[in-house]
Amino acid sequence: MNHLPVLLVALYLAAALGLPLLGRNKKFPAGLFAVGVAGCGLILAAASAWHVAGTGTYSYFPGGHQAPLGIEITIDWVTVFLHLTINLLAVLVLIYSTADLSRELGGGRAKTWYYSLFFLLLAALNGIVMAFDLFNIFVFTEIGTIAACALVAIRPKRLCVEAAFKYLVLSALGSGMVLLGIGLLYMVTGYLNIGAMAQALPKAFAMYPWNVLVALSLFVIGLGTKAALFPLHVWLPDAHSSAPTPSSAALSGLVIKVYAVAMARIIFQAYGAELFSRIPVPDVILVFSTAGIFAGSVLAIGQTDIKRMLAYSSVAQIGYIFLGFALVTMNGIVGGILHIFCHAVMKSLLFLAAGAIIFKTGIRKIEDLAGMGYRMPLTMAAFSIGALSMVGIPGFSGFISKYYLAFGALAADKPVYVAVILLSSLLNAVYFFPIVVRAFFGHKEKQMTWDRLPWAMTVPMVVLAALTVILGILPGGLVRIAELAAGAWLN
Amino acid sequence: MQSVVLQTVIKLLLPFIQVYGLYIIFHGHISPGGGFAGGAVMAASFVLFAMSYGVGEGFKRLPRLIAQWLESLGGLIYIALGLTGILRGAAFLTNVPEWLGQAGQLFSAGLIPLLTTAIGLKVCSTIVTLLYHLLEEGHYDSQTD
Amino acid sequence: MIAKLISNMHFLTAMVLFLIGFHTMLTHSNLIKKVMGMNIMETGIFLFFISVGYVRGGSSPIAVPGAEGYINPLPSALILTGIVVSVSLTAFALALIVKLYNYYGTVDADKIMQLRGGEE
Amino acid sequence: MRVALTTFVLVAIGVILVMMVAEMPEFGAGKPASNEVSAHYVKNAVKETGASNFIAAIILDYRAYDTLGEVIVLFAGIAAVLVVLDVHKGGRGR
Repeated sequence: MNHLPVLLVALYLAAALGLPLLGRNKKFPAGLFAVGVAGCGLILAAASAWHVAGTGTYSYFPGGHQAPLGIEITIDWVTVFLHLTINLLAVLVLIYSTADLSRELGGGRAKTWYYSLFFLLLAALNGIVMAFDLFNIFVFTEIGTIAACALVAIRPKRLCVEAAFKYLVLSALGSGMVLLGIGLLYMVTGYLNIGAMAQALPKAFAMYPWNVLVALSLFVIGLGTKAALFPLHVWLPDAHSSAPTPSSAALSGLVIKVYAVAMARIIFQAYGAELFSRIPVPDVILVFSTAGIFAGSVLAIGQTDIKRMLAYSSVAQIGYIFLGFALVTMNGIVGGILHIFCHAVMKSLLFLAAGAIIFKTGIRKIEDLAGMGYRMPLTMAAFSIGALSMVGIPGFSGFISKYYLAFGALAADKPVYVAVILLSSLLNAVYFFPIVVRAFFGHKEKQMTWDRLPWAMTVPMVVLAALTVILGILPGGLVRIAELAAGAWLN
Repeated sequence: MQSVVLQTVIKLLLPFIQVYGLYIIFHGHISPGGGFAGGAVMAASFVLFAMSYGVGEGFKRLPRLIAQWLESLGGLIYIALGLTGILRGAAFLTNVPEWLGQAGQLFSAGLIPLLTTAIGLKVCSTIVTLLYHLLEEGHYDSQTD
Repeated sequence: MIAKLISNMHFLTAMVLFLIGFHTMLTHSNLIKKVMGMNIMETGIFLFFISVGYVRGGSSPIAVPGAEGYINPLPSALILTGIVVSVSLTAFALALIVKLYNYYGTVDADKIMQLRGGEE
Repeated sequence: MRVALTTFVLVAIGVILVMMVAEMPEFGAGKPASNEVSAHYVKNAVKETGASNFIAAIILDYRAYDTLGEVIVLFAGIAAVLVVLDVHKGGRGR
């Protein structure tokens, strides 16, 4: 039995609880401490991945009681993949935040609270992806919801309060639905453990079809609200664009996807792909995700604020992930899982670059970005790499996931979705290329100057940009993990 | 709401409420109740005090510093008790089989009473802090009435 | 069907409460009412869980000598968690409403949208 | 228009829920929700955990990890409230 994944959650929780106490000392370096803790988290996640690679996947029972009695935590390849993604992104975003936060929050005690809430969010995300018990998923989802809303509301602008309230109300609606869904399933099966439930469900479905179906739709709607699946995305643009930059990067890059993974885990592992094929749920999700891909892209084209544009683009990108999952083919799920990582990296990169521009110049309007490539060449280069990857140009990581998604669509015998992916890539190009082109060829200024950003802002951007390029050229290892992860879901 | 009758009655009631809260917390594993219920009863005593004497007085009785310590300590104790499971070679949050004792007695059930106490601490301080801050926000004070 | 509905009255009531809360949350523009709707909805869910756990003739889940049978303790334990979650959500929502009122001078969502106009 | 739409959606959801209730297992029958798991709790909880309150045994022993989450939810709630009240201390209309 290996304790590393639980220790990961315990570490973040202890850090979150301890920070307000340590932060009472005015000289306490909260930012440094936060980066250190997240670094430890990344090391734990890597060690856990190493262990799984060596000895295979396993289940962990906190409390020491076996599965249907106690809670089960599963450490499979999906968990490993997401743990690595979450903790890697967390370290980079936290490094960035040490430079950015004093401007966004205006100093004071807010900074320690910010890191405390960030750790609560990280603990929740790490907990959700490894939970193998419906109620455990619910509990960690709630921690994540409250922490995420607080991370939006923490900026001293009245807009943020409003965005956070909208986010909170819709999330609460979603969690109520998830809880009711759990109740309905518990009523007909008597289990909360996903594995035990998978065995009891076929019989329950024969006896109480309505209960099982209503529970399924409640899960899809409830977790879909939190994951910003298309018609339920209304909270996302406000929340993600008004939050402080590090929060935006974490919320767009990680949070919405973790809920998508939770939904996929319930659907694939509790309901099972076999039950799935008898009810046309995947087709419904496919329709909504396609609508989301187009609506998000079209709405993003119309935006004038850069962070808002990126937020709408997230609506489109979460559509790809759902599209991949709902294709229910090996390559499709691999594409969806890969897209979680690729989008996390490139969307964080874009948000951090946009935040760096706002930090330095205060410019948020897209039309004012002309000539920015001469004033902040490094930032704009990073932004361009993210944008190219977002469009899906070969050689960048965004291409790899779209490639697998397209193959998944072909394998599922639904070539329409290949056209969807191609068309939406064109739409992505429509809103990303003008920014890049105008920034470098806008000819507003001829004088080339260096960015002069704090190193804490440049390092994460450079690392993320390098990751985007490297994984675009050498995706082998990542694809291998994603294939192992998808294999666990399909049978 | 500053009336002598109210203040006197509440002053008389407070010890009983608090003892009852402690009773519920410590008997959580043998009778109905537990950390959540007991913590809420304990918190009710503080909130009653603040509502009759004003939030300012309330903060004097339970300073923010102490409230914050209790706040974090409740969770930290819980995690630390969980980690003892790992130290003993079992899973996270495993109960101690040697301490189970005789069911129905106060000192039984291994880690459960300790966890209940941690939860009681946490719930009490949370509710008190929450209501104090919300009351303070609404400028609810006995002077303004 | 009607007989079944009457015998399952508790479930029906829970669903009705859920719907009332749901409706309040989605349609009322008053923010306080939204929060009240949230609480009603969660109360409905709690009632549902507790009813699921009921076993006819069972006594409360405390081990006492001579008890015939007990109700299912698991849903009650789960709802303890549910209540705490609901408390936290409500507290946070109320704090946000206090601040929204400070900023906009109203707790009406439509008016706030108007006042907000085209900010950022 | 909005009222009509919401009423329609509500009625649709209501009909589905009522049909579901009509099909649900009978209230108080103890099946299928109360299966061997709850039987195990009732039978063995006192022996295995030493607590005669089954609910305490469940939340603090069998499902203690959930309760850790619960404590943390409380902490998250209070942290969020304190942050919001503290950060937005200023006046109106910003």
